[in-house]
Amino acid sequence: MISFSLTEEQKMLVTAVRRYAERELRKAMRDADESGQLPDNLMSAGWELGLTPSSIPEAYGGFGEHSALTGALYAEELAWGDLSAALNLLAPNLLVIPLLEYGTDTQKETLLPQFCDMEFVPATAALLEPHITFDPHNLRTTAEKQGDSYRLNGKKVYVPLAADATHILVYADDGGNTQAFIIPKDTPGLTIGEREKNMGIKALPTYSITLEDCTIPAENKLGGDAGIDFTRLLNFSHVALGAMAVGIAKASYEYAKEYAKEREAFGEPIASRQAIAFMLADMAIDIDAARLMVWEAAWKLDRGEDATTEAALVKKFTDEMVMTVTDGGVQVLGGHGYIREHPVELWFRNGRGFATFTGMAMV
Amino acid sequence: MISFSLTEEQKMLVTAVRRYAERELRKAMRDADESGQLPDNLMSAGWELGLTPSSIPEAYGGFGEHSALTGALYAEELAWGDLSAALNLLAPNLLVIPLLEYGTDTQKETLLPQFCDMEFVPATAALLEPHITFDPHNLRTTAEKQGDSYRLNGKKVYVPLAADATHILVYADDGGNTQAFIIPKDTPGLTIGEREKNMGIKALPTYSITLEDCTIPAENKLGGDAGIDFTRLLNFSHVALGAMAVGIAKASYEYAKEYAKEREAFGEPIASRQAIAFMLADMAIDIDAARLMVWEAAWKLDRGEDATTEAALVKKFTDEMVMTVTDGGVQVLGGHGYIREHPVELWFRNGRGFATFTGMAMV
Amino acid sequence: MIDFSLSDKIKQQNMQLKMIAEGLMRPVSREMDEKEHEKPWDFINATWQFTSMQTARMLRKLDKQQAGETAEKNGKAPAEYYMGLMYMIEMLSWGDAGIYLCLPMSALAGSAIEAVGTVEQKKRFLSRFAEGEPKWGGMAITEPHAGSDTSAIRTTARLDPETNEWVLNGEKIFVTSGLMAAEKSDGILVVWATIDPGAGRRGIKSFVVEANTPGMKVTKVEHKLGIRASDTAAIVFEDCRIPYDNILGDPTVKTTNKTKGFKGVMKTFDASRPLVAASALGIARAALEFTKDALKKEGIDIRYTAPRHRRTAIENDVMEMEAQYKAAWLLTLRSAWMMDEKLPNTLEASMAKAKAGKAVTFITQKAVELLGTLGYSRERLVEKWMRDAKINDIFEGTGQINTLIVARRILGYNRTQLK
Amino acid sequence: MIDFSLSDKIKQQNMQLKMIAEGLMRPVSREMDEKEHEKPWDFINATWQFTSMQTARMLRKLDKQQAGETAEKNGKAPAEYYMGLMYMIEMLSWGDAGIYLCLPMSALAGSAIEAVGTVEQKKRFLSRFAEGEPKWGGMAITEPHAGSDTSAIRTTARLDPETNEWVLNGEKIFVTSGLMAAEKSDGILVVWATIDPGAGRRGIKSFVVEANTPGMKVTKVEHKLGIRASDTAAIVFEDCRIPYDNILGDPTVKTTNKTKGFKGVMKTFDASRPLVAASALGIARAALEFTKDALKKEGIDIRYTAPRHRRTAIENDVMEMEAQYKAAWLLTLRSAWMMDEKLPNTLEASMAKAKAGKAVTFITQKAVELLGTLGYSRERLVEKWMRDAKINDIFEGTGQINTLIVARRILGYNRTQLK
Repeated sequence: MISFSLTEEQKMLVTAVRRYAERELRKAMRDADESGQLPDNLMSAGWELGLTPSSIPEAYGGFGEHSALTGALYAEELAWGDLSAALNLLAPNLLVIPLLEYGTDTQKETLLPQFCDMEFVPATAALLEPHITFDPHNLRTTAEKQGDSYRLNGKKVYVPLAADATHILVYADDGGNTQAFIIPKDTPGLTIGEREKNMGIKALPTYSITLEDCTIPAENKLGGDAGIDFTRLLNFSHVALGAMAVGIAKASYEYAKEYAKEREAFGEPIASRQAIAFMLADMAIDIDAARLMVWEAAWKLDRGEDATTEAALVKKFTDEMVMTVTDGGVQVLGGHGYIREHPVELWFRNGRGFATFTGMAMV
Repeated sequence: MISFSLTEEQKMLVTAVRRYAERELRKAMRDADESGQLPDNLMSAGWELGLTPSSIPEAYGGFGEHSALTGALYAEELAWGDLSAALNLLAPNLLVIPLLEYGTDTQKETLLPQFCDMEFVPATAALLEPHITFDPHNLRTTAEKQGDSYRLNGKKVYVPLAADATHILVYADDGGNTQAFIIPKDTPGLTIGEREKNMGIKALPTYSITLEDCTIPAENKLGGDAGIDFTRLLNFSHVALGAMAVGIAKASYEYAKEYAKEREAFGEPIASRQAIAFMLADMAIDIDAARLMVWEAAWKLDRGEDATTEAALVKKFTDEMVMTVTDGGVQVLGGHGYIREHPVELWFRNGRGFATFTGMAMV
Repeated sequence: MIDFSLSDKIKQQNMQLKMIAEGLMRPVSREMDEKEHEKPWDFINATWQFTSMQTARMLRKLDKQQAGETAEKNGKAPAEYYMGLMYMIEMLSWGDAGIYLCLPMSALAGSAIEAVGTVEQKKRFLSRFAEGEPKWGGMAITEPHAGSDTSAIRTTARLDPETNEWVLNGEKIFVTSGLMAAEKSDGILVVWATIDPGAGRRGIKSFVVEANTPGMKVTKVEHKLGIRASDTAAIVFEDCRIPYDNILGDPTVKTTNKTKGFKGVMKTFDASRPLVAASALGIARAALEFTKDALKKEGIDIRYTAPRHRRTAIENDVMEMEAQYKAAWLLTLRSAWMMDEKLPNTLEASMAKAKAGKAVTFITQKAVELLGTLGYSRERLVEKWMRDAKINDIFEGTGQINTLIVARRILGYNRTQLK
Repeated sequence: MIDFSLSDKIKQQNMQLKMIAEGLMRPVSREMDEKEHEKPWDFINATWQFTSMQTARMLRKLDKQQAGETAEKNGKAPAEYYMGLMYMIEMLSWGDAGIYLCLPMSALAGSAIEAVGTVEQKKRFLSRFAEGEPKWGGMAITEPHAGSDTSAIRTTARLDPETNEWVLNGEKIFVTSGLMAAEKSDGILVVWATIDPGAGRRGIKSFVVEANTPGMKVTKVEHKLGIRASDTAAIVFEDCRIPYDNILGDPTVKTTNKTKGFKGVMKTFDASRPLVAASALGIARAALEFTKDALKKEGIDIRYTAPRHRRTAIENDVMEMEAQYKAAWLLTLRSAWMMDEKLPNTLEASMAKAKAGKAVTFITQKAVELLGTLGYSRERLVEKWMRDAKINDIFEGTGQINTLIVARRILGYNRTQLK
């Protein structure tokens, strides 16, 4: 039966994450963006929320089940706090979720327990490639099977935490299908490039990586011979990023709304003019709509159903929505929105990234 | 040197056409839409303006030169008056302009003089075909050369005045290129279908036509062996329809603006609310922009330059603009806009057609 | 727990209604559009069986309540009441939005009476909807000089102390099913009028006028852009006398700012806006399905996962239509769920209505565009759906009014702070 | 006759400016963005040659006029004066919009003085822009508490009768080139202040303050989203004394409603808005060209005549960008032409500004989107253009303010009728 109620557990989780977002992430956000660095203790404080372990079954040391819907709830809150921090904190999910969904028993047993410890362990995945006609279903990075091993070649970009990650899950074309390969740190043939410079998510360290005849044992192919259903994994990513887009948009909308109520022009708060008020109303409507779309897709994924259409629509709608809303946030503040004293310009820079961030988060 | 001034001649012409549009077309518009019939004398009164003959050189009995820019000026005014009537009155242009541009001497000498008389002579062209994936550059109607004749096969729709036209200029695929063929009334193999029923332009008689081994002499191919540059002809059509879209949009905008100033709600004219006022302002801006785009493309065509990009952008922009504006016109009037006592719903129905009317007008 | 699965009850209802839509609505869609002001009698007679039974059930329940046989509180709705209603309206509008509006029932008049009428009033006015020939109810609010501005109502209701009757004078327009309710059946109208022209909003009351009451006259049935099967009437009241007891709710003019009566009326919008949104989305779904089917016939399947440099413009347009549909639909679903959960939903109902109105106009207009000559032709239904659709951005508060309500709610502004 | 062809003069100017843009602007674009608050000295020194010469020419003309040697009327512009200016600004902004704003010249301060200053004032304040080291002028209008609402200015100018000096007190923000004009060169600022705080709009006058006048202090140089090469300063005036003759225009408070001084100031927007629009469109063109080139490298050419079912979504997006660009550009062209033709253009200038601001934000944001990782990267300039672009929807009146002006004009409403 149709319902929009969160479970009690979900409510508690959301409250805890929101508190962290408000007290920790928001405070660190601006400095982190300017300096390009998240404060040291921020990730450990976030890790204590137990988000990743809560997706991992007890058998592997965790204390829960993977749920895209619950993930969407906390991803929104984290991104509302700060997107760089959210992407950083959830980077291990880029390995963990695919493992949970498709890992062989051995892969799960070997890799999952380390993510159930008290300490944040950096791990990541590499999907994006440096060309305009990037197509996740037709990758240029290739994996060739040679006897008991795979040889990978190609170039990836926007790989979060690549320099520190213990493992990078590299997506590559394997005979016409996109498959995933677990590449441990320091594997010969894997070169981590310079840290990238981007318009937004400046506090998140991302890197290009190069694979030159990077050879790994065949058992490092995620899911073994069966491999993965890449489309389904990508759907998880669309949901995660969609939820984050909602979080950012909400942040900008809330800030603009409060500003518009305080700021006076021509003798009245600017919010009392329809041009501004309607802009805010449209923001509110599309943010709510986007969130519900994220929920529906996540709900379907959690039931094991095909949610490809839903996820594609989530991506289309949220990419556009977050840009419109964060642009509107700057616009409502006018000249003040253009100054780096207010956070709206930061959300605006981050907002434009979502159309590009394909595969950079997963819940 | 850049200028936006009309010549004195153009100003006079515009004034005359506007007077006709205001006094004759506007008065007939609603009844014509409901009854599906334009009053008998309307076309003859319009024909007296001499619009078509003014494009035909003296050598063929006319008194001017073909100018897409001047054509755009009068097309806008006519459509402002009534679109059905405008398309009806200018239907002969669908044959005349292609003749002027590409006709052989014989073709011009034979056909043009009849359009310089005092009486309206129906002529038309057939481009559209009845499938969603219609592509004017890849027609399904074919023309096959067989010795000294061409044999045409295919189905066309939205052919204005087909039942009465002395000649139909049929566009068909001629070995991979779109070429035009002059088909006289009553040619065997040409069947005029039932009059079509459309959402808008209800006063304009349009027909489907069928060509079954419809055979014509080779000299009926427009331009003879050299044929036509179809893209250029289509550009003329995009300009004509773009200008008409501007005319319709302007009509709806003006009506909505006056209504909004008169209509009171909550103690003030609704125009004094930003939501309505900004809608009107956006309409005004896009109408002006569209007109200037039409002018630029027409100006380029008149210079004999390639205006394919400009014309394509005109089509894209005006198709969208006229729909947004005419929808807004209904919206401003609210419930009253939905009633057939006000003209905005008529313009709304006509407005949605522009994306479809490809090739149905030419100046 | 967040859940998007349909209950069996609604699934079954959907199946039944789809048969009605396909069997009794779609086949006469075009005819009812072309022959404006004729009525789809097969549909009316078939659905009357259903609506009259429902009214009878409601009245029986009322009797039981009076007799103290049930502990159920007055007006308590069963589980998924609004959800079911919403799905019903969506499916019937998918069938034909104009014909759906011909559904023989007390409609908005009934809702108003159910919401604020006394038990005696409910029986007196609604029992006719449980028996006999099909009947209609209508709501007369709008006046020629004022659209969304209900506080500017000029129709007066003067109490004649001698006869203890209300005397109505004024003119109403845009009364949905007004002709059927006022003259062509033994129906009823709920008429908004002021009992104190100087009191503004506070003087406005609603009154029940029975069909063919002397002094009430349908002066015009509008010719419209769309929803032509439904009559939209102008009605004039000239010294139209009705019994004192036909007033709904409190007959006094409140002097406090708490304009409870008026607020009660506005409250009905919280319930009706999700339903109007659902109607809009029924049309949108029809257009979307038709478009996708037509494209499929031409070999065009929407490739949802194709990147932008492979996806065609037409595929992209269809995805945008679907995304807007989905967005509006989920907002509507939420607002109906909140009604059932008895959560305050003024904000969410207006969000749904504003978004659905926009979405359906966009989707149907785009459908006509994408389908080219097929879309523009009156041989198919798409162009009709586009015309029908537009009413959804207009009635039950235009898109602008609903956006204004959303804006006021999120800003915490009243109607003075945000005009 | 309607004509879209460029005069030889403008063609030649375009060629020269393109060299400057490519040679002195683009190569340092990224550096000037990253090292916020540094200055592009090569560009400044090179263009100073040009701007100072122009000022010198203007002053010579002034001398001639005074000597009665020329019949030319004061302020009469040569043919295509604004058109030339517009093309100049477009090309320089195509080079780099932030660096363009560093152009050493009297800028808006100069325009104000030229428009309403006496001959003596022009010589006294503007001759410095004809010689020596590069200098800047600036315009100080906005205050912390008020954005677009110029009538709410609180900075005061009190006349000290003893010394016959104006004493300025107040705070200004968002002064473009404020640091360069007020402290880092021998420049000037034009400051808006009220001589009668009770008089509203009518009390507002403009005053020239020379660089480093005691009591004037730059308190902050803003850190911005974009146009970082240009300094945007906050300036405080504390008992800042300037000579009586530094007031521009009429020193009395008009009591009539004809607020000529204020209107004169508003009039300068008619000239400046097309120019700001042109700047916006320079950025838009840069982004559009880059996008098309990048796509071409990947084998994607825009097929303008392909129907929607063949055209890809990316081609469709680029066409939409081009259409919006073209629409805004032609509106801008028209508004500049009207300036040269001395036709009233308040409506058209605001149309151009509103449309250009929207177009450039759309185009640059879309460019970043279409280019994916390439667009989002700080290794290329597209993301910078997107940041630079946004200011165009904000300064010289936000998109909202300009739309409001358009709305008032088309409706014939004043600021009370349409707030």
